[in-house]
Amino acid sequence: MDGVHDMGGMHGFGTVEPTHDKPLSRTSWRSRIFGIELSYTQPGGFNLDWMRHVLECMPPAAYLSSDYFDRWYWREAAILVNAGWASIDELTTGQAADRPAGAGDPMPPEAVSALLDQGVDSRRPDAGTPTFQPGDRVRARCHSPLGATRLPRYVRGHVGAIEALRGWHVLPDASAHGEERAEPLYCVRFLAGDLWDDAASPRDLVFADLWESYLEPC
Amino acid sequence: MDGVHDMGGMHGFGTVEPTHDKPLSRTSWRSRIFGIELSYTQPGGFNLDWMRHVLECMPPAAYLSSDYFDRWYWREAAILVNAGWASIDELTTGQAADRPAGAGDPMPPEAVSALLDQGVDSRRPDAGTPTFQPGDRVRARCHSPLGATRLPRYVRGHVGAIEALRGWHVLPDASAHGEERAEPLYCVRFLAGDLWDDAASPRDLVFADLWESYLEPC
Amino acid sequence: MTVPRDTKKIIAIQEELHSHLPSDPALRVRALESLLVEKGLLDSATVDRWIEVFSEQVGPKNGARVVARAWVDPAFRTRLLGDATSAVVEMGCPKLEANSLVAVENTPRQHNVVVCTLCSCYPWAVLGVPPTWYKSFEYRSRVVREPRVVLGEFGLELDDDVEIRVWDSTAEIRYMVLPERPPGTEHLEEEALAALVTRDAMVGTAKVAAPAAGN
Amino acid sequence: MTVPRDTKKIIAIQEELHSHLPSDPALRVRALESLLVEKGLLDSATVDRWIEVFSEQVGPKNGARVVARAWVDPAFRTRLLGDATSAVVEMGCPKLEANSLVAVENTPRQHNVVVCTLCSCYPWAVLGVPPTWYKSFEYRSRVVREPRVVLGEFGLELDDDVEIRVWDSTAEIRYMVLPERPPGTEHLEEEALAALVTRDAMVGTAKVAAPAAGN
Repeated sequence: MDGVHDMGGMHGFGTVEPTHDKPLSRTSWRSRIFGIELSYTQPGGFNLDWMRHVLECMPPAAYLSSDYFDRWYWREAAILVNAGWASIDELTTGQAADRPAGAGDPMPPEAVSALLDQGVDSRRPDAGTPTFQPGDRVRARCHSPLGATRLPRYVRGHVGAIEALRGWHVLPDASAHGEERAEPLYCVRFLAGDLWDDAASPRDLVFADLWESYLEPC
Repeated sequence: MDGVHDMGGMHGFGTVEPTHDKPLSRTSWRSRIFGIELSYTQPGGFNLDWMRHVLECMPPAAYLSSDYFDRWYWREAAILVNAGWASIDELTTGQAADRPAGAGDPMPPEAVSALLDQGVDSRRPDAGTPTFQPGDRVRARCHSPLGATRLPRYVRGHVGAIEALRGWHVLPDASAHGEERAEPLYCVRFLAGDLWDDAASPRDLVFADLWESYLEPC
Repeated sequence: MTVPRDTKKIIAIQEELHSHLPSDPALRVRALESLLVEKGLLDSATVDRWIEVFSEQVGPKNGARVVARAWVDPAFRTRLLGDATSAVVEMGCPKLEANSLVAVENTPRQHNVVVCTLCSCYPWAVLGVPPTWYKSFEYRSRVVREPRVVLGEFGLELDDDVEIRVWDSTAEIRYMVLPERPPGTEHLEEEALAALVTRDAMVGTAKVAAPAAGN
Repeated sequence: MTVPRDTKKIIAIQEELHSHLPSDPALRVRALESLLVEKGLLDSATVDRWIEVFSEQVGPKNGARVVARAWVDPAFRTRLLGDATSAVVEMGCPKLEANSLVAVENTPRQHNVVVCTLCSCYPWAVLGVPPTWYKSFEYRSRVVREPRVVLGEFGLELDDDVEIRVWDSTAEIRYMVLPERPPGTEHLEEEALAALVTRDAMVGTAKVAAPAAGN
């Protein structure tokens, strides 16, 4: 999706201000939404690709003017409304009109340790021979669906070289929309001078991890 | 400049709402800033390319959340501050600490008719043979300086055909930054299917007027 | 005088202005006008005059007269499609930014629509001040990518085999659409025809409707 | 259950939510938590537990221990650069999203820096919750395009002949930088070395400073 979230190389943003952040606390709303996201039962199950995409679908002005953790709030709210698990009225009042059927029990505190140990994993078993080998020159496709993708705009159409094969991973473009499909994932190396016509140090490198269907031989 | 102003093809914006606008009125702030822009003496003279670029340089979140005519205000304020013709204090209070030297007299109401008749004109005399002819295939360069340009991002890297030569016109990339330079300007025809991998009607056409230095043969 | 025209500096100035000035645009614009007048850079009577001109003299009625003339006068139509800049001046339109006006003609097989994706360039000389929707991010972002869907939002459904031609006003060339003359208007005079022509039809987000039965 | 996952629908829902819900995030988040608890979708004690875990257990101290070990133990360094996922688990780090962790090593001629231009992916398992600057639009937009200027804003000036390698976390691969061991630390034990290693050095926006004289 060609959205404002796809920030690589965008002009107009100012100086980076190194920040001194407050630690998480039980009472701050930022910490609460952080913990909620890791804990609540999501319709259709926890799906990071869908979660990222829902966040990308915020109104562009709101995306750019809201706090990082507030964007998490808007994501969770939209996920619930989309599935019919909450209404705008319920979100406003905080009072439930009904309970979603078949959601099961919420995640208990004891489950946290197991999640810390296991984590989420997008790797899948190898299912064929990858098309590209390290060293191959590839061009990132001009692929920008109205939907999830993890092909950043700033590499599209540009030529790089395969740096490494990362194994087979679930393809976000499909997974976000409810279909699981795995593909070889490659680390692709781009020369700064090939990406930016105004690169101050054209020999610097930018690496991105890109799925096989994002790439074409060249 | 890769800014949020470069909107062609961006996702995330909703339905177009056909509007019924109020007519201009002497008292509304939108009408006033409209009239001010056409009337006030600008440092260095009226330069549409610079004016557009200054507007593009708004903070991206502000650009996306402000009213069209309010963006004009921010442009005029930035133009004045940049030239040292006004300070933030003066803009806040509306009270002048001093008068810019050598600005001359302001434009009188009688001058409006002449401007209506003459207008602004970016055309310049032919100064050589244009590189391209109607029918030639060209590729839009991946040109995105930190500065003014009128090469939209959605055509960059894509192939089109010269539809027509528009004559020699002042190049905005130079003019905005204070240097006048003219180049052949071409109308370039792109197939929707070449611009968008998800075009619903790939045989539709998009035309853009592009300067010679934006294009390369292909 | 030499004015600095540096992008990084302007970005920094814009950020600073946004963090210091009040949020209400009406307040800010009023202060700006007083300031410019005090500084000797602006005559408020000139502002009034521009508002008057664009309220009374410059607007889509100009374009509508041009379209109607092209419908009834084949020689004028040829001049308009060949050199719109001269043709509209001949009709008494102002020049403004339209020193390079191009008229693009709709046919049963081709539909034209105009946009400015980078800002909001618009043929003021023939259409006046652009409507808010023309300047909206929704229109600017989407009409080059999904013109049929956007036109549908205006209530304009085109057959699949009609070619859509989107004109992005990236330079100082300005575009106006010469719409098709609707059926059932053979008996109408030029002035009555002009009354049928809407602003949207000259931008390309509408067709000109035939007059209602009985008119 | 089958959940609709349509982009146009989500865009419309997001717009509707933004126009109806109150602006104060603290209010909204409190209402969301009550609602989820009432609906039987959330246990607030689990929220507390996550906050506790990320306050006490998961943070840049984990990564610092990994770095110090790699500095003193060449065999571990080799394992870390070959398979960082296993190496950090060996050091007692959690897995979280780091099922595919990659460590990239700074040298006198190569400097690595990590970003996520599309959102804010970050190696939580070794570094905890990312700092606000890492999630900022300024950092995400600029570090892939003008890394030297951005590093300069962190006070890190690199020689012109040092190659900068920017790692954009576009997939579920997570990156941590193995910084250079600073000179004058030959006498330090692993624990003292770990105390020198900052979060920013493991993201690549800083180097590890030598201990101040007298330490």
